[in-house]
This record gives sequence, C-alpha cells and structure tokens, in this order.
Amino acid sequence: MLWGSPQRRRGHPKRIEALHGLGGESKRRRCAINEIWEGIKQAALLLWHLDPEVMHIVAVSLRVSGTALLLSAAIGIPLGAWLGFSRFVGRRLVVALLYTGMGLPPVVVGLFVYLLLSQSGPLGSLNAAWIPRLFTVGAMVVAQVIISFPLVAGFTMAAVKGVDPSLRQQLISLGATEWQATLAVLREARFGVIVSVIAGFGSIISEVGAVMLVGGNIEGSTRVLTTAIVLETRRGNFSLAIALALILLSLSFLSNILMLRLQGKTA
Amino acid sequence: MLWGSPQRRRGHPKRIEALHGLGGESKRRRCAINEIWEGIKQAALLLWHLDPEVMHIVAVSLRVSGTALLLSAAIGIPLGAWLGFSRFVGRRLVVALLYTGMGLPPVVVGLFVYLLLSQSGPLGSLNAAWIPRLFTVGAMVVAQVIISFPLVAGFTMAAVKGVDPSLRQQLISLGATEWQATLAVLREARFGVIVSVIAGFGSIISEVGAVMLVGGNIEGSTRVLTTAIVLETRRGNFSLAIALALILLSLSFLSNILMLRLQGKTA
Amino acid sequence: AAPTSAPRRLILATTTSTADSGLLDFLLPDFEKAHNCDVQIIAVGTGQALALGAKGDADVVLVHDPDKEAAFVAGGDGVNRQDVMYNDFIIVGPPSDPAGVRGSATAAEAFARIAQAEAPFASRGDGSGTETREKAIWQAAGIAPDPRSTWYFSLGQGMGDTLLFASEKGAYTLADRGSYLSMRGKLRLALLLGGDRLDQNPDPALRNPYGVIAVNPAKHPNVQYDLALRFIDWLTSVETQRRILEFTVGGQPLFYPNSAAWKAR
Amino acid sequence: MSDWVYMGEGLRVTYGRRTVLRVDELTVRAGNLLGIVGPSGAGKSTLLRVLALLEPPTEGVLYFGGSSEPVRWPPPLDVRRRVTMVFQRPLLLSDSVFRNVAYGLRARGSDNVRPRVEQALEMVGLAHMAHAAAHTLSGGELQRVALARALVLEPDVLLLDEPTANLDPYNVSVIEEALKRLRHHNHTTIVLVTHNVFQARRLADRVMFLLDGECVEAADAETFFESPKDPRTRAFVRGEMVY
Amino acid sequence: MSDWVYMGEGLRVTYGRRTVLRVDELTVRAGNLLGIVGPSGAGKSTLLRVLALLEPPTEGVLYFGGSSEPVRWPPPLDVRRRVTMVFQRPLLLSDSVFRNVAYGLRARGSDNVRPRVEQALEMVGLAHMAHAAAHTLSGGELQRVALARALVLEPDVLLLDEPTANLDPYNVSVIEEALKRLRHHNHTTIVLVTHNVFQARRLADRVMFLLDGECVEAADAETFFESPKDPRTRAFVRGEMVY
Ligand SMILES: Nc1ncnc2c1ncn2[C@@H]1O[C@H](COP(=O)(O)OP(=O)(O)OP(=O)(O)O)[C@@H](O)[C@H]1O
Ligand SMILES: Nc1ncnc2c1ncn2[C@@H]1O[C@H](COP(=O)(O)OP(=O)(O)OP(=O)(O)O)[C@@H](O)[C@H]1O
Ligand SMILES: [Mg+2]
Ligand SMILES: [Mg+2]
Repeated sequence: MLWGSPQRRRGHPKRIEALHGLGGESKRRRCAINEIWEGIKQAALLLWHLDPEVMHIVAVSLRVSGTALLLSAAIGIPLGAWLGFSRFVGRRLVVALLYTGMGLPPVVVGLFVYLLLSQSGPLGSLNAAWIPRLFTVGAMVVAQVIISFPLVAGFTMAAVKGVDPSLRQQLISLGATEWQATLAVLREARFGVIVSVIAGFGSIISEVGAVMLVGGNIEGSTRVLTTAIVLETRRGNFSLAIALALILLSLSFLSNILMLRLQGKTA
Repeated sequence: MLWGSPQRRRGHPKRIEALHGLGGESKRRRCAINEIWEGIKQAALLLWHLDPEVMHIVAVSLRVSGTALLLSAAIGIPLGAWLGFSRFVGRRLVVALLYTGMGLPPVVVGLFVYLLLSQSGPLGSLNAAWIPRLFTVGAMVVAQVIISFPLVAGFTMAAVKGVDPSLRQQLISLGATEWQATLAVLREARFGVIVSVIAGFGSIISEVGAVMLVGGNIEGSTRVLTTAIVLETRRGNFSLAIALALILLSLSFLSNILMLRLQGKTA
Repeated sequence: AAPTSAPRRLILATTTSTADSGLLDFLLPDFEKAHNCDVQIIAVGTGQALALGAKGDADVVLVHDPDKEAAFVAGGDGVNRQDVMYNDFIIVGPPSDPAGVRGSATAAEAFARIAQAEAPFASRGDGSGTETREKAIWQAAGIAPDPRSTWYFSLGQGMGDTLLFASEKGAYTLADRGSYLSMRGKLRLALLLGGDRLDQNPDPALRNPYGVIAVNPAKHPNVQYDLALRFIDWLTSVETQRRILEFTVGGQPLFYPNSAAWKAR
Repeated sequence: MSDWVYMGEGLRVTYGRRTVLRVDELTVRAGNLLGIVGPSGAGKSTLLRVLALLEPPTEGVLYFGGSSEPVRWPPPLDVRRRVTMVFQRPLLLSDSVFRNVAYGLRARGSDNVRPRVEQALEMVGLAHMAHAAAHTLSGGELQRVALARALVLEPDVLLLDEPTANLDPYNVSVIEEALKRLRHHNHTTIVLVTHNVFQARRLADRVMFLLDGECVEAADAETFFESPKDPRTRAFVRGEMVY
Repeated sequence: MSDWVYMGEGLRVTYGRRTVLRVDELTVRAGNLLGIVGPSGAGKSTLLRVLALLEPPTEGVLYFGGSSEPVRWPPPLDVRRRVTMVFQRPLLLSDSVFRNVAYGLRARGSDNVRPRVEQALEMVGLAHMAHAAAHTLSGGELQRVALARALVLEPDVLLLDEPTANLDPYNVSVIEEALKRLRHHNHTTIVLVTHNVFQARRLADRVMFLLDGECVEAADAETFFESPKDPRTRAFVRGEMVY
C-alpha cells in the first residue's frame, strides 16, 4: 500500500517499506539525490505491478483533466478566435482580464468554486441535479476549466492574430461564411492552437490547489496524482512523491507526443 | 493582525475580527457569497491603510516573480526562437519535453529544488556562494524559473513558427546576420512573444506549491501573496484569503495592462 | 441498512495528523461495514475543518483545538462535542542542543532557555492547534517572541514542512509526536523534551486532546446528522477506543483513548 | 439578373485621414468586362474590395445585381456568394492545390467537387499539380491557383486584381482565353484591374482610368484607347505620364 | 572584382524527388545584366535563390566573385553581403516604409542612413510614403519598397525576381531608368528574372531561357531575340509556346 493504513489495503504487503521504510532508508540519507533514485525505482515498480490503487488515481486524474481540457478547449478556442478577429470598445480590457485569468492562483479558484458550491453557497444551496456537488469529480472539473480556459483562449488569440488578416478576406470572398472562414484560419494557426491546448492541459494536470480544496483528496474517489504527491510530500515520503510525479510526467509526456503526432499529421 | 502572533501587530485592532472572526461572521454564514463581499471590503481596507505587512508581502512577491520572469524570458525566448528555426534530429523529442515542462507540477519542482539545495543535497552541501540557500528568496526564484521558462519557450516557438519563413530569408539576403534576422522575426512575432511572457508571469505569480516548499513561507521574509492566501485558507479565514487574492489579481491585472501598453506601442 | 442499497456518504473533516498517520484508515472500515456507508475524509487544518463544518459542507469534524471547538459549538455550528483521544507535543531541536533544552522540567522552561539563547525557533504560524498550544506555552513562559527577530521564524506551514525547515536550519520547534515519529528518518532533529513515550512526557501541558463534533442540523438541514451521531457513538465506544490504542507505529501507539465511555470503563 | 450589376454613387473610401478613393458615379453592366487601369496606388484594389462587398465604402451608396435597395453591410451570404474576387497578392491555405481550389465549393456544400476542380486546374494549366503543397508553388503557379479557385465557383461576377502580373506571355494568353470562354458561356460579369494597357485593350468592353483615387475617364474600350478625352489618359496609355 | 561574378557547374536543385533545376554551365560577367526568362514554374526563382547564396544547390559547385574556391555553405557574412536579392513576393517587416528600407543599412551598422534611405525611396517614387505603415501599402508600392531596400545597399550583385510585375508602364520605366543608372554609376552586376520579354530586351546584355529547370538557350540579348537557335526559344519569344 502506498498511503492509508496497512490494514485497510491488505493486498500489497510487499510495499509496506515504501511507507514505513524510514528507518531503513536513513542510512542512505547522506545525499538527497538518493530520494530521486529511489523515486525512479519505485515509479518503475508501481508501473510494473500495475498497482491497482495507482491505476485508479491515474484514471481519476485523466478523467478529471481530460474532461476539463475538452470543456476548456470548447470555451477557449472559440473565445480566443473571436477576440483575435473582432474589434470592439473595451476589447483591450477583456484581453487584459483574460491575461489576468492566465495567472489565476489555483487556490483562489478552488476557494471561489468552493464558496459557490458550498451547501451555504449560492449554487450549492440550490441542490439542483445539474450543479456538481462539493468533493466530487464534477466540482474538480469546474475548477480546472476555470483555470485552463484563459490559457487556451489567450494563446489561440495570439495564434489567430499571427495569420495574415487578408487570408480571411480571401476566404470570405470565396463564399465562406464567417464561421467557415474562422475555422479555416484556426486550421492555419493550428500550430499555435495545439500549443494552447497543450499548455491548458499542462496547467490542469499539474494543478493541485484547486482540486485539493474542492475535491477533498478523498481516497478512492477524488484523489488524483497531484494531491497524492502533496500528501506523500507532507508525510515526508519524498521518494514515493517523486515516483508519483514521474508517473504524472510520463503521462503528460505521452499526451504531448500524441498531440505532436496529430500536429504533424495535419501539417 | 493578519497572521502571526497577536503580540506583534498591536497597531490595527480593528482587523482582529478578520482573523478570529469565526464567531462574529457566523451569523452571516447563510450565504457563502458573503465571504466574497467581505473579501472585497477587506482588500479595499488593506490597500487603503497601506498595511505595512501586506505591502511587504507584495514587495516580496513582485521581487521574486519579477526576477524569475526576467530570467525565464532570458532563457525561454532564445530557446523558443532556436527551436522555432532550427531542424535537427530529435527536435520533436525536445519539443515534447518542453511541452511536458509546461505541465510540471509546482510541488514537484519545489521538491526537486528542495532536495538539490538541501544541506544534504548535492548542491546545498557545497555551501558555495553562488548557490542560493534554502528558505531564501533566491531559492524561490530558482524554482519559479524552472516552472515558467518552458511556457515562455513553448509559446515563443509557436509564435516564431507563425511568421512566414521566407521573411527570414529576405532579411538574410539584405545582409542581416542570423542573429539580427532572429531578432527581427521575434519582433514580427511580438504579439505571441508578449503573450508567452504574460503566461510565464501568470504561471509564477500564482504559483504556490514550489515557493511554499523552498521558501518556507517565513513571515517577514519569504512569505508571498500566494502562500499567505493558502495560509489564510487553511485557517478558515476565507474572506481574508479572498482579500489577498484580489490584491494579487489586481497586481497581475496592472502588469498585464502595462504589457499590453507596451505591445500597443510597438505595433 | 440493507447491504444492497447504495452506501451513504458521510463527510468527515479532520486534521492532517489523524488522516496522514493512517489512524482513520485503520479504524474506519469497521464503521463503514456496520452502517453501509462511505466515510469520506477531508484532511485539512483545524481552522479549515471547522470552517467546512460551519458551512455545512462536512457532516462531522474531528479536530484538536479546545478553544476553537468551544467557539464552534457556542456559535451554534456544532452539537454533541465529545472527547475522543489525545496524543502529546514534544520539543525537538538540533542534536547538539545549543540552548540546553534537554533536561528542562516543563515546556515553558525549555522555551525560556531557547529565548535566552536566541537559538532559532520555527513556529508553524498557521493557526493550527499546534500553534495555539505554542502560543500558550510562550505566554506561560512570560515571553512574547517577535517574528521579525532573527531567531523566531513564523512559517505558516504544516507540521511536516515545519520539521523539515527546523532540520535544515538547525532550529527548535514544537511538534506533535506522531508527525515527528513518522518523519524522524528524514530529519536531523533530536527529541529534547517529552520522553520516549507519551506516558514519559514530563509536562502535562503538552497533552493534545482531540474532539469530535457533529454539525448542527438545525443550521444545516442537509447534513447526515443521524449518521454523524452514530459515528460519534461508535468512535467513543469502548471497542473503538481500544482499537485506537492498538494502532502503533514503530511499536508505540500514536494516540491514546480518552472518551467518556473509555474513562468510565 | 437585370441590366446592370453595380451602380455606385458618391463612393468614398477613407483610411485614417487619407481618402484613397473618390468615385462619384460608377455603372457596371451585366455580362460586360470593365477594365480598370491606373498607376500604382491609384486605388484600384480598394475599389475592387468595395465591389467584392468585402469592405463598405466610407461614404456613398452601392447597388448590386439590379436590386433597388442599396447593399446592406454586412451583405447577406447569398448576395455575397454571387461575387468572387481574386486578390492581387494570392494567399493560399497551407494545404494541397486541390483542396485550395475546392475550398469555395466545399464551403457551399456543392457536389461534383472533384471533376469541377480538375476542370478549373486544367483551365489554368495546372492539372498536374493538384497534389502539390501550396507553400512549394512558384509565383506564377500561386497566382494561377488563386485564379482557379475563383473560376471553379462560376460566380455571376468575377473581380480580378492583376491576375496575370506574375505570368509569362504564353500563360497570359491561356488565362485570357479562359476568361473569354467564361464570358461567352456563362455571361460572367468581369471587372479586371490591370497595369497592362495591352491586356485591357485586348479584353475590356469598357475601361476606367483611376488616378489618385479619382476616376479620370471611363469610356468604351475603343474610345478610351483611340481618342481619350483627358490628356492624362492619353499620357498614361502611352506610358509616359508623370504624376 | 574579377571578370566574372558567378561560375556554376552542374548545378542541380532537387526538392523531394523532383529536380526543379538542372543547369550544367553558368557564367555571369561582372557588370553585366543577365536576363532570365521562362515560363511559370521553370525554376527561375530557384536559380536566383542559389545565386543569392541563400540555398546551396543539391549538386554542383558554384564559384562567386572571382574566387577560385567554391562557395562555402553557409557562406561567410562578408561574402553574403555582396549580394542582395529582391524576392518575387515582397515581404516587409510590419513597420514603417522608412525603417524597412533602412533595415539592411542598420544591420551593417552603416552611417548616413537617413539621406541614403530617402534617396532610395526617391528612386522608386515613394519619397512621400516614408512614414506609411507597411501593411497599408498597395501591391505596386510594396514591390517598390522591396526594391528600394535592396537598392539602398548598393550591393555588388543585385538579383531581381520580377521586380516590376505589379507596376504600371510609367513606374516600370522609372524602375528601369534607375537600374540603368545603377549599372552606369556602380557597375552593379544584375540578374533579372522577368516574364516580360520586352523588358529583357530593353535591359539585358545576355539572356537565358529556362524551361522545366533546364537552360534551353543562353546568348547575347541581340542574338537571343533576333536569331534564337532553339525553336522553343523562338516560340517563347513570340508568346505562343505550348508546353
Ligand atoms: N489601410 C490603409 N491605410 C492607409 N492607406 C491605405 C490603406 N490601404 C491602402 N492604402 C493606400 O491607398 C492607396 C490605394 O491603394 P490600392 O491598394 O487601392 O492601390 P492600387 O491602385 O491597387 O495600387 P497597385 O497598382 O500598386 O496595386 C495606396 O496609396 C495605399 O497606400
Ligand atoms: N520546396 C519545394 N518543394 C517542391 N517543389 C518546389 C519547391 N519549391 C519550388 N518548387 C517547384 O519548383 C518549380 C520551380 O519553381 P520556381 O519558383 O523556381 O519557378 P519560377 O520559374 O520562379 O516560376 P514563376 O515564374 O511562376 O515564379 C515549380 O514548379 C515549383 O512548384
Ligand atoms: Mg492593387
Ligand atoms: Mg518565380
């Protein structure tokens, strides 16, 4: 077992040392770089044994961040495209707000979503079925969407702005609707748009402050890789924390390779 | 007083409720949106009174993130430009690593820097003058640079890729050195480059996991806005946390307005 | 409850010390099986745990800060507060012990020596129960340390981080025994006051009692009040209390039972 | 379609403080080919963008397609789709030649895309390059693809901004033949901006001479070239004007 | 500078599987103006990029400036700076006209930038537009700015890729006069790609006819136009070639 009492998860006695292995490890503590080695070894072990608990956490992480990414792409890309094309009074203000949104501290977003969804909050008190409840995966998705869509929108806007504006005019003149022309320009700017999605993904897969607050880091239900990492760090299990971090990084590395493939295909 | 011992800040008795206000505020707890109102009010008060402690925290935040931003722009922009122009075997791998770097969990970066700089770590044990010590502003800067430079580099690369490659050829043909042509292309892509810097700024001004770990959140020395927010959240002082968050957001809003000005001027 | 129906959800807001030590994982399966429910642990600081309760987002809280608990009940947010267990605080510091804390009779005396020597001291500074206790000890010693001074660091961090800080800086700190024991291997810190086991702790002022409180259903109609009451009954029952004593790390218990039922046993 | 395709009154286009187009009266008859000539910077492309319904004139009214209502801005899609413009500076999508030429048809959801695209590429002599990537094309190839993607749409009105500027004499004649066939078979109305006075002479029914944004002279092609009224027109036709 | 500026042997440029340029022998004499003509896609621009030292030929050797050593790739800055190319498709920096024209001088750290830029703008008839933003220029204006930013550098070798394609007859004659003056005063070697056979005739000392990447004929201008050897040259010159 990785966390939690040995008694509760009886299935994996061989990894008890991971948690309580403090005495044994202390001899090697001279150099902290050992922790990193230990972490790499443990990560390999966990993956090799397809540890069911780790697999569950990975699944939750992917489900939460995947859903959040889809939603924030669905919001961010159109918003970014619109801001890239349109001119209106106050546009600069909106853009500055968007940029500020790129720097929303996850804790603050978490707190905000918490206050909204709380039983005594304006949304939570409605108890409506469509409102995600606190300490569920739904609430985590909401928080992550808020965190990542400004990044997606901001970079999409920059990418779209980089496309020669007369291309759009030429397409319009070929009978494209506004919508079709926008799609075509987004396709031209796909390199930047894909980077925007990658950045959005990066911002949420690694995010911890918000999911901790609104998800509650509940074992077996809302625990994700980042909150598990924090937990293990808090417990002083650095090498286990590093093992989980390596799994997280491999995941996002794999997703990025996939996205680059996609990018390569369309180019 | 906001945090720390009551003995210390005798000067502002009116804000004692803010910290110990659980009893007083509980009447208004019906609706959590009150916290947000309270937060806005408190933020206004703190700013109005130029609360010296808040001012100090703001100063540290700006110093740390400002330095980190300069450094990561100095690393990220050239790196991004280089990746945007050059073709070499393994480029795709480097790019995928860079994208993965966009999603480095701050806690992990913090842990890593902690282990490196620790007295028992490979760098910390050298005790060299140029190695920043743990729990100092220098260590925080190191962690933040690691977090933000991949974002800057990734977006700079995307922006540079959006510029017609034959422009570069034309400049070379006008006698520009490789370096001059690169600068000119970066200038053409300035919209994207500035967004990359803004995103880098956003990623570090809002970051908490790393600075908490390597900075130690020491009152009066390494406490920054985000760590103060987390602290107040943990204490259950949600409205004070929101007040600090508002100050943080106003700061980044102002910086963004400034950067947009800059962008506007050069366009 | 019939075992076939969907388990009910009981949200327990508690401190990181109880959750991270593994105690709850050790105890809870019995309760969950008996009542066909799923106890979801939200591990946060005492302050935040009480705030979660005050908003009706948790059904029951398990914390360690008697003053704040009293305020919580007095404010109408909680009902049926019960003693559950206690552990104790200890003073740790650099093995060389430059301030000569070893051999102090009380915590107040030890703190006085630290202040006298101006040896570095790390305070959690996060409004936790531990910090509240630290403040009380300073008061008993008649000292008001200034966070701006060169030796007193107010961190605003959790116990683990504070211990790491103290280890790096060669500072003293007040810690709960459980956290220190679980991190001992990572630290260059020696236990200077508190004895090897709780029963050898010389200073009764270092006791750290935990209380459980149900969230008031009159204020928050949505809470699982009946289940919360059953949880409290179960937690304070003699059998569960005995299990608390059975939970050991490195051969010694981390918590000692303390409920009314246990004491009346 | 009625007798005329465009009627403009008091058209002005102003950028910032500079008025780059000042055309008081303009008529383009259905099925006609209007040539627009004039020196660099005269406002030819600007006028074409207005006629393409891409940019509203800063002042003035424009009637289109025999409608008694002035053109609304932005013009409705069905109106807009009757006109297609080939820009002076061809910009292609970074995609294959085929897909670039197919773009307008696909946007309209037309069928028979493949044969129509192939036919259009045939017309400009690029049938063999259907699969080439846009960014590998030479200057003249680019220009011909840009033309093909307009021709394939068989619009009522075709606006051409120096469509043969980057072509060699033989390709110029290929394009000119294609335009003539188009007029003959489809009765397409064409407005052709060209700096090539000979080309205007070969193709146009009517010619308009723009200078500094103003229409100096507009007349039947023969009159325009043989007996221009304005001395500036005469000078321009001989290639010797000093502005 | 020695007698010749370029000597090429067995130059081949291959993109992917397609060889777009196959020139076995090439000489450009110092101070001469070589005209390159040929249909769209013949490889003219490709050859020019090689001569501009921007792209190494896939095969073959190129000698430059009388040196007995073949050109090294990438060529050293001082060698590279003796050649300047005006691209077929002008791309300006998104900045003012003035700063675009000043770019090459500034890159070299030259002095007297302002008067030299103003003089170059004068040469192309755009002195009044020094402060216009690049993106507001008309097609012909763009082309002239692109030319001015090369002329201002007074390079030893000037490579021009259809520099007057978007210009009206008068402006064409202005540019041609400027080129003649340049040759006269600076003895600039010029390679001029043009689809305009008349222009080649007016300006070139020698003419080369490219077709499908191959040099069909290269001869003195007079011989080339009056008595071409190859029947394909004859057809091209008359604008009637079918390829
Ligand atoms: N957005 C703009 N802002 C300011 N001036 C502009 C803008 N667009 C065009 N102009 C100016 O308007 C004038 C007319 O431009 P236009 O493109 O219509 O010329 P043109 O007749 O097509 O010239 P060419 O034959 O060189 O293509 C030019 O001098 C140009 O600089
Ligand atoms: N990167 C490339 N990949 C594949 N083919 C290319 C590439 N660049 C150019 N070509 C092809 O090489 C041929 C010659 O191109 P080039 O630009 O030299 O022609 P050109 O003689 O300048 O024609 P034009 O008069 O139309 O400008 C063209 O058919 C073009 O499609
Ligand atoms: Mg034009
Ligand atoms: Mg060419």
